Amino acid sequence: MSGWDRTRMERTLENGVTRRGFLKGLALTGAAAAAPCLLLRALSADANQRFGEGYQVFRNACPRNCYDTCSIKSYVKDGAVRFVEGAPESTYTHGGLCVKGNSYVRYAYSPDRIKYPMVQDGRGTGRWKRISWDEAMDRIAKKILELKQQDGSLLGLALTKYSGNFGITNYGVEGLMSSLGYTTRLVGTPCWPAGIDAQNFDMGNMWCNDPEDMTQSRYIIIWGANPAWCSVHSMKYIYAAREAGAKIVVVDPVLTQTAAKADEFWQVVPGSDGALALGMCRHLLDLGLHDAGWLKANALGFDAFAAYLRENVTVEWAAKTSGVPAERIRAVAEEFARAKPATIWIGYGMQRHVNGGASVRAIDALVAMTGNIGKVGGGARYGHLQTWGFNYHAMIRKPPEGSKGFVGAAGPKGEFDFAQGGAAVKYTDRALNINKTAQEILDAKDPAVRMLWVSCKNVLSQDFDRNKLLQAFKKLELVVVADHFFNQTVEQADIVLPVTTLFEEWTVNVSYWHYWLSLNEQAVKPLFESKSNIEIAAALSKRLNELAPGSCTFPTQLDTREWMEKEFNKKVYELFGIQSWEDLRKGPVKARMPQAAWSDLKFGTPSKKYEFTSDLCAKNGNNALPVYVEGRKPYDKLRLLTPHSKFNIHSQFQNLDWMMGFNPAPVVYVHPAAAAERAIKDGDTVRVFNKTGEVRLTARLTANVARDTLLMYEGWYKGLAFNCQNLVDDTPADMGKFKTGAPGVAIHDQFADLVRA
Amino acid sequence: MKPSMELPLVLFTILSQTAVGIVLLSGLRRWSLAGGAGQADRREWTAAAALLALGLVFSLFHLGHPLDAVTALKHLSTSWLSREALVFALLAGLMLLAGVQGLPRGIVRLTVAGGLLGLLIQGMTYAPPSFPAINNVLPFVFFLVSAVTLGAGAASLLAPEEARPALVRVLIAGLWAGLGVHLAAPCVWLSGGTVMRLTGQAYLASPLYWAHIVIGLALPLWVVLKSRSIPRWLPFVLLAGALCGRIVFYLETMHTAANMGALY
Amino acid sequence: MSNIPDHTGALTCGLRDFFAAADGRGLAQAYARIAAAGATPPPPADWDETEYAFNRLFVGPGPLAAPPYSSVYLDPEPRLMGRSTSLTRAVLQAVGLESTWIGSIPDDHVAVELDAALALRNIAATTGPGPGGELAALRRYFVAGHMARWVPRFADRVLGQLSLPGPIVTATRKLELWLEAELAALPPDAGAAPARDIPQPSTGGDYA
Amino acid sequence: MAKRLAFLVDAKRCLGCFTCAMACKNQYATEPGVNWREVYPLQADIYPHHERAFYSLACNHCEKPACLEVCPVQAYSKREKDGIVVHHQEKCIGCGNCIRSCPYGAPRYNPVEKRAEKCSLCHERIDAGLQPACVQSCPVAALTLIDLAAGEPDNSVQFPPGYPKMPALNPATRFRQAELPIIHRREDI
Repeated sequence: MSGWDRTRMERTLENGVTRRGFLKGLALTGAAAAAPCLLLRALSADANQRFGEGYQVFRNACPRNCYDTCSIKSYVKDGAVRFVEGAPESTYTHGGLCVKGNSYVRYAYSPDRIKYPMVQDGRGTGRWKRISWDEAMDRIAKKILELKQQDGSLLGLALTKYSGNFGITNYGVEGLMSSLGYTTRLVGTPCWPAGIDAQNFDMGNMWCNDPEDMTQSRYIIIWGANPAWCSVHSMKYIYAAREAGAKIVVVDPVLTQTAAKADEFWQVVPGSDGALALGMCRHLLDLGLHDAGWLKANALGFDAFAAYLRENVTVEWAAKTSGVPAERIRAVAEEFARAKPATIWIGYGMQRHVNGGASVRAIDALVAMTGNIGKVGGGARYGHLQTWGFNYHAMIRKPPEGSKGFVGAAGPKGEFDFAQGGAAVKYTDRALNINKTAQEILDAKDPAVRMLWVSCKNVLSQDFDRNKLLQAFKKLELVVVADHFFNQTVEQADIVLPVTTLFEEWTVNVSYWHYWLSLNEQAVKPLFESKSNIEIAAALSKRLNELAPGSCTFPTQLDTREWMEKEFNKKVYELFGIQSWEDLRKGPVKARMPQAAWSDLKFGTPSKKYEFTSDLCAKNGNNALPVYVEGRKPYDKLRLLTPHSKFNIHSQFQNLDWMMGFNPAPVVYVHPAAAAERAIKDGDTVRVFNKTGEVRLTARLTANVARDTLLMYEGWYKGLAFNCQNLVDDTPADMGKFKTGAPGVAIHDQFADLVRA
Repeated sequence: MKPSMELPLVLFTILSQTAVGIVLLSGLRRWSLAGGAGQADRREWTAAAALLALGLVFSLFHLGHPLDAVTALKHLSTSWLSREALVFALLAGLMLLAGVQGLPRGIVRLTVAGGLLGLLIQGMTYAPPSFPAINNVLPFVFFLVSAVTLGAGAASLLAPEEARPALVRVLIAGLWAGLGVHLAAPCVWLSGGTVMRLTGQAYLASPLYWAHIVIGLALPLWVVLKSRSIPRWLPFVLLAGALCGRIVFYLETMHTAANMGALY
Repeated sequence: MSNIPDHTGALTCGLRDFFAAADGRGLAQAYARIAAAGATPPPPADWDETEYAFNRLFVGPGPLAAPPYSSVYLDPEPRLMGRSTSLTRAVLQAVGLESTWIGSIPDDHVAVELDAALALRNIAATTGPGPGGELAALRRYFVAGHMARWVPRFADRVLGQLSLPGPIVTATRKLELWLEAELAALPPDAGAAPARDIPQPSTGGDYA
Repeated sequence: MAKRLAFLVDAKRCLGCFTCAMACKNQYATEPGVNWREVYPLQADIYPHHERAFYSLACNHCEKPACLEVCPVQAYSKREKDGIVVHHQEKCIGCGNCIRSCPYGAPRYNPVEKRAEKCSLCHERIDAGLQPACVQSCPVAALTLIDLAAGEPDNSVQFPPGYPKMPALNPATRFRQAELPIIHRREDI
């Protein structure tokens, strides 16, 4: 092979300067000779500049359902993202992402991405045909019009969407539905609704302090949360507090990574958190360590609560119920009351129980009675939506003239339903409980749910009672799924639409935890034929209006950057202290809010006070007081917990080969004693089963779980059938309907047994 | 650290050690004897050169980029592997030269000394700190045993008739020594640190280890002791046994990195 | 078919259209073009099965059985928009061309590369090897140093699949033969050795 | 004065979150399964709680690197100015000698390139005044870059349990050891 050297040629080609020098004057000969070529064209004039030597840097934001909502800097070269970093401008993200965020390049450029609109000839058959966007939209539009004609309304069209992408413009999916008329919505949230309601009853809203103020806490109890895995960027504040002398206590059924970093860990009986908190309250009451002055000025109904404690609660009872020694309950309660400020981080895990809302209220009460609400470094931290004051331009859409819908009371459609309120309307959307998706689809009548639009959600991986879901899907005439990867839901779709990743669209992101605002710029062209959710909405609207003018009010053409701009308003600019969204190109900004939630102590409750006695709570079917509510009775031998892993967010990320490299397969953690009773050894394949279904996976023996508890992390592994939702039924939690439209779900009140497989 | 059989290296070390063994025994014999070299003597040396050359070719197959093999000579200052490559390449040349030229005394002595040096260097190449069990003189001892036993076996097919009785004695001594070393080593490792202990356990649990002990050492010893000769098929049995032993050496010797996060 | 270079470019175009096809109709039309360029088995009556299999192999939506991108075979890791994508783009840019799919479909899709090979051949025919043999060297690099390194592996991966419909087998075999012919058609000597005269980029870090 | 750059692995702070290992892959797009940085869980005889304490390890940039010494093609160099051991992959012929010889398993075999590769402490980033990708991304400063020429870090050790003790190589990595919380397990069972 004389005459040339591959390596040298490649190096020449990779360098813009040498490449241009290489062919000198000949460079444009190609254009003339390219006559028969179909996929090539003459280079546009600026191409050599675009093909620059350095990196272009773009601002992105992680849109996943995560506390941290990281601000990202993306480095682009040759039109492709080469690597990402955390934005150093955010003191929260602090220049670093997490294991998931660092896999984004792999995510966007995975050969497994869905590339084109495709149609499946028979769900689950794998007989896919590629279709054009026009054809896809045509098929979908015709089905929608058919439903409307046959049913007289569009209630036969259901939308299920949750947390796959929290970029604000992605609420255009809801916007699309609204601009079609009145549809059926799977409402609520499987995530955190019981706690949201609890905090609303107690304080009038869910509003947590700035997590960065934990550095000033003197005492931190992390209760049912695992930030070491699920909010890695919060850990530095907890460490800082600890180094400044604060004590860190972790309450959890599992010896989590967060527990391993604490001063003290309590392994608690799942679902007994309310009893434990009330036991601490009772002890403080007995010692007079409650903040009587604060309570008098800012609370309603403390006397009734005190009376309840005296009559119904003892520390010994709390110890017996929760499994935590009475002596520790007393000691930590006293330490907590004496340390000022002291805070409790209330995790979402601990409210995924039939008594989850009641437990959150009991913990809120403990924080409130020690006077820690409204203080920097204090607070009952759960989450907040204070920074979410966008226009929801993409979401808020008018129905077409003459649309018919559901007649009946309209509730909120989830915690992010910012379209709520306004003038009374004749019709509304039909609300079905997202946490009972399968049963609701099976039961829906007049009209039946005939078409399902799935967006930002992997129904068959994440919704409960998978077997029942498969039955429910059989009732559907058309299933449209918009997604990035070929997951279990796409397998059962009729039409799949490829969606852009964060690098390929404009949007804007905020967190439900920290106070930062991040711009998400389009860094690269959409790969293949992917479109953003709002572009999909526009394309469908275009076809609908061609077929039936006026049938959809969604614009038929749009620019994702313009739509991002339209989400901003004066209040957002003021809150974040910026003149224009363009300022965000210099980096994320933080809301100019007091660090402490409720710092003015003007609560959002009917009484404007902290309500130990909440009539609103009573009116919504619960107790007025934060009393103890019994947990779910076991229906099998062992408790089953299915929380978040560090390698994924729900069904996202774990499927990537890089992630599979670090975490190749799911496991179930079993206590050695429980394993011994069943002759199970570490590494054995086991079958975990209950009344809902079964899964097969590898057993790992660990004393990190109690002997009556099984632990497996949820997630979607590429090529593996594993799905923990085979074992999780749809039993509701006690609260959630008030603010999110549907009660939560008792994900951690599940039971199962296992045998060697 | 995923251990592998390293088949090209197995073949290279075994063949090169056989070649060195052949010339060592022949050279030592010539050292003590006067007189010219016969056809059989010369045949021995050219065969050794051929075996070594074959081994060197095999060794290329373990490189990711065999065409760049010559650059392996670049680091003679500290790399035992560079030295090994150089010495064995030179040895192949010397063996051939000696064979062609009728075993001139100077070249024979140089080759014998070079062969011993080669074994020593090879032993050093395979004694890095990452393998605590063999981070010592053992690789050299193993290789010397291979050289002597395989060399004596191979020589029995090639050497002149008068050299046979000496070869029998050498083989018996080599096999006794080999049995002793190879049986003792894993047992000694069992009382060492964690990685050494794991290595010992892995050896003793490996069928190939026992195949080496039986096929490569004990059985040949019994045959030779019983018959006081080296049957023509025995060298091939020796070779098969040695190959098993060398695979164990590459496959089962534990690397420190395989135990990261555990006690050492 | 023997190793006769595809003088008219008809086979190249047919193969390009086949691997770029969006649906069964496109596959059928491309197959007809391939057939026109040389004998092929008769086309199937129904293209559905071919289309399903084509999508399983090259399109999706599931993980691809044989991704048609060079970066998957040549780069240190199988991913899209890798180094090979940039290199193919650079070859095109060197002769003043770019993919009409630029930025959305990786430039190293087999169809784009077939088109690029066609363009390079046409340039060689009309412009010659270039004053210092640069164009010839570029073409030799692209065909022998790039396509020849991955197309056979791609073809193996396709042909290694079970129960492949006939047209895909035919097209893939034709692709292998096309490569052989194209390699054989390269000038016997690439002329001067331009590689030595190419100014080399500095090897410094990528950090501005 | 010449620096001696090193990783300080603070197991007391480390969450075992794998961010560092993935940040390395993000920066260098290493092949699936070829990881220059690994996060090793400590076994029960070192830390009693299963998968709750870790050492995040890449190359230790030894004072006397085994890889550099044994490499037959001089593909390794140790930078005078800061002690970073750099692997020059273009020189590597894939003999695997470094992989066999490094007691810490830092060099890895890339089956596609058929050459070894390893952490070169992001030396281009260092030269540009940046932190290594892994260090920059660690959310809790459990992995930091230190200069041993400026003195040993407080409360640190060179050879903690779970890490091969190789004084002759004098690896630069320093460790702080994990701590145990007070644990109250359930009393009801």
